[in-house]
Amino acid sequence: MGVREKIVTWARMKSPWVIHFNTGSCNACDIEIVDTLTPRYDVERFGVQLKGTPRHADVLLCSGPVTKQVRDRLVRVYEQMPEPKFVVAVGTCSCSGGVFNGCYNIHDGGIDQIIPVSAYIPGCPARPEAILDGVVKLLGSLQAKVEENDGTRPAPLPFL
Amino acid sequence: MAKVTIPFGPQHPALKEPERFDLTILGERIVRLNARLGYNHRGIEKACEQRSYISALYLIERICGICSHSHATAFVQCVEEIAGLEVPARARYIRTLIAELERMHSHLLWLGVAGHEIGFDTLLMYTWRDREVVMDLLAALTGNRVNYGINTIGGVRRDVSPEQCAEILRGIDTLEERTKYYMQLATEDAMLAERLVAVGSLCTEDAARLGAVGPVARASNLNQDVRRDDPYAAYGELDFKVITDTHCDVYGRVLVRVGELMESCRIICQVLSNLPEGPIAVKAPRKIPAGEALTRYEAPRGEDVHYVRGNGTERPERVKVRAPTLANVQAVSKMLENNYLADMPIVLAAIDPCFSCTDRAVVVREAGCVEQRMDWKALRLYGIEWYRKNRGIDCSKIKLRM
Amino acid sequence: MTNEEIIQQKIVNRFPATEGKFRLQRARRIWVEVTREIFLPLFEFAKQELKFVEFCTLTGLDEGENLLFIYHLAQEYTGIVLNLKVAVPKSDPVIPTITNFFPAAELPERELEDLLGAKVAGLAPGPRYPLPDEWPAGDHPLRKDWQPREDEAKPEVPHG
Amino acid sequence: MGYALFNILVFPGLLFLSLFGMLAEFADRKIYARLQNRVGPPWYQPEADFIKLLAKEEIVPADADRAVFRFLPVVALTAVVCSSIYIPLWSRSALYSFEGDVIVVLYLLTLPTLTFFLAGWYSNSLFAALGAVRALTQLFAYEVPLFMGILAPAIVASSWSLSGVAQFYGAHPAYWIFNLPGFVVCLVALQGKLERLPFDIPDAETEIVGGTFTEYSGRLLAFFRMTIDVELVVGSALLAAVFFPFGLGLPPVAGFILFLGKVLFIVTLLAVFRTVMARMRIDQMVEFCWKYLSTAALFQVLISLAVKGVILG
Repeated sequence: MGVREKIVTWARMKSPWVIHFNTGSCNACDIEIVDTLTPRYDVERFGVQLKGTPRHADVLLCSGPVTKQVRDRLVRVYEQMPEPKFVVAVGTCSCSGGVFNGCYNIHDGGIDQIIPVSAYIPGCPARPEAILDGVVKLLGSLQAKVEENDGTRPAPLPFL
Repeated sequence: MAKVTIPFGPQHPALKEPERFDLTILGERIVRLNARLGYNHRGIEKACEQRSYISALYLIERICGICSHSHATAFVQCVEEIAGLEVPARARYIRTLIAELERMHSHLLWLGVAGHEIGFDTLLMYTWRDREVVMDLLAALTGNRVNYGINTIGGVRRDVSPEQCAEILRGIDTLEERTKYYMQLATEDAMLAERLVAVGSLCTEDAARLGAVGPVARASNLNQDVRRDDPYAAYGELDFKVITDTHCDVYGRVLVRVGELMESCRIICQVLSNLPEGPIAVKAPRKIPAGEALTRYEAPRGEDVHYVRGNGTERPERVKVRAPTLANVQAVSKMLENNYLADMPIVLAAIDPCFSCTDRAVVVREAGCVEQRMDWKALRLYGIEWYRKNRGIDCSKIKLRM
Repeated sequence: MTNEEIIQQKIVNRFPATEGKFRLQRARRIWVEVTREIFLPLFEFAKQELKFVEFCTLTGLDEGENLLFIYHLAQEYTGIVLNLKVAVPKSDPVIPTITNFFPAAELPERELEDLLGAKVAGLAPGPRYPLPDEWPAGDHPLRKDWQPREDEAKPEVPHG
Repeated sequence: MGYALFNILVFPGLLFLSLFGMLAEFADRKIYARLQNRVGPPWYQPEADFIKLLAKEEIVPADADRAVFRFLPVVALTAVVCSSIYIPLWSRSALYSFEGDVIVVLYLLTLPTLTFFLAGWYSNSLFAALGAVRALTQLFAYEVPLFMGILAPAIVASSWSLSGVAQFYGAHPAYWIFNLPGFVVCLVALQGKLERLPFDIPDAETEIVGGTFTEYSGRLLAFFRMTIDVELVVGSALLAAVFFPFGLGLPPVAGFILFLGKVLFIVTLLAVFRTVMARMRIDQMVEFCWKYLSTAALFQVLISLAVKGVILG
């Protein structure tokens, strides 16, 4: 595994920029996501920054079941994000549709029916510690993924 | 100067929830705004009709994460009124205690979000750090930081032990002193005043005509508060001041909310000092008799109206929820007239919108196979066509890697 | 003679047709059934003379053979809520709009049109609320007899 | 020839400035976080961000002009790095100095703002265009006070080259007291140039999503962010050179440490400003700059003329 891949993986693990999209949630999970930015949990220690545009973001934090109307927007935001991108489903609703499973205006089964999801954080609402743990585990899995397919190159490295 | 229409949402850093505002601006001034809500619409009211009262209560609490106790208490009071249950005094006092704690955590949260909207992130960090005190108290009392689930039909699920009372009083002292700091900050900080004075102004007549509720109305000098006019839970036996303000703009709303924070501290001390002894719940029948009831509740954002109709079975026949944001959102276009684009986030945030409350309605979906009408590609083309026709955005060029 | 009875007396004097239709359930709650013909004049009378200036909300429900609309109006300081119940046959579910009295009633009335299939005479056209745009026109989910249709195919995950 | 290349690329040039820029960004974010009693990012955060962005996919919007879209970050970066050559970092004279290099440095520092405007305009997105227009409006507001603030000491030193100014104030340091109002004016105007919080209107996250850089990602965004970091360092170095001319005669090592100290002091000042201020609206900003900042700069120029006429007589 070349030195360059090691450095790039280290950089990807150390600065995951996050964008938050509320796809119809009851915003309990949203206030817990914003709570991780505040002094008590301070997610900036891990280099995580909340970014405004999908172009700047690596990790898409989704909260809430996908309502019918928000579905197209979710796909568009997901498509606008540059590779390598990850999706984290925060809260029971986005993991599996949660308590709103069966309501007619949502897509049952949560976010992974619409876009591929890398990490699930259960909880109603997911506690800030759980969200922190989820993001750190997501980054850990990235590290493991790079190590275990040593021979092949994990992602195209356009820059050099 | 050409008029430009800016899509504001449904995904936008200023909005915590998906809703869509199309702003037509001339240079930097907002000319017209039309709102397209319904993104948060999940179908809770009809879903309640398929559930028993207890599981409907579980769903009603998930309408909105920040004011879950408001919806739960309003719904439970409706059902108790229909069933004619006499809720013990201690339960009513505990409900008031949790209601005021929720009001404090909601107002502190709003103060931080307002600071974030005008680029003053330090206020967000400070207020949310202090809010952790309230969250810890709520977690100790009810077991969960948000979506407390303390209510049950006929009373309250958990009792408040004396040590918890002492803990709450200690927490309230620190919060009271921090709120004094925020009151002093709100009144003296020149930068804050410059960005908030005469922004999103809503005069008294407009506030009354457009049906503004809660802090938005009280900041426009409308002296209305459901806790005093139509007392519920233990508010009849408590004395508290209704904070009003004559600024009629976002600055006034900041003052009203910080004032209410002080009031909540006083109310909590009163509730804890004369907490009556006795049972905390009364046995509720599974089948609620036929009847209907309407309750009004003073949620942190305004007046929250619940209408429940029972038909003798153990399932409600109709549940209607009117959240405070539904009333306030219609005043936003009035507030935004000839304001600047830069004011849009703070004016919208000033009504403390909770669109999760506003869009909730209907139905159950049984499994069953029906012939297939629209496949993924057809739905996508329909979406692109619809966008070109309605929004003038051509997204057919977005390549979908199948 | 409590306030509620005074208000009831005033309404009965003005509209004798509402004689037996009153129900004073508890303090500060007045329920009255009204026919569609005398609804608007009574509404105006309540707002102008009786000072019911706060429009709480507008509930619509399906009572089997006809649709029932309940207008909840509140007085400012006394907190008394007047609930006007207007039953309308399903054959022509038309009710006059009250946006000229309360402009804020626009969204609740649009909600009625969307969910119950009522027709509000005089309501200005505008974006539909709260159903998504691609929701088929004839479907009114709040009707008791409404069956969810399973027409959309399960949208498979676009990529990966 | 080789020595000049070394200067451009390595020492006071690209490598040193980018590393120092990242150190300055780390200091800024750490102080900002500590003042909000948060823990704040680790020291290697800017480096990690930079490398990660280099390895990310680069999306160029379909209807944006491909060549210009990719070329702008390079223009911005070169402009800022070149301007560092004329600034006397720690010895009395800069590497290259000629009569009139004050003007050259100031205009080289204006180039990045123009490239931000072009970047916003060319990325053909609504929010970026709005951010671009705001960047230009802001440019007109803070440009004049900044120029007057920098030129006032030059008038007293009666020389148009930064090294000349540094030498004059090195010779008789007592005069730098008269430049204090100028320092305050330049510090405030610098925030406009660097688009920092009270004046970060072009990329106001909550109003216009990403501002001028909404459509940028990957390598291009990495270069733009590095430009902003380097501009932070070069701007502070310019202020330090003009307004804090003491200790210029020291031996190279001690002089270099003093230079680092001066720049980090200015960066700390900027970080404190960023913590305590809310964002101004564009009309308030323009009004503030023309009403108060320009008059203060004019007042500073008058002082300089008075000092020149009376004392140097």
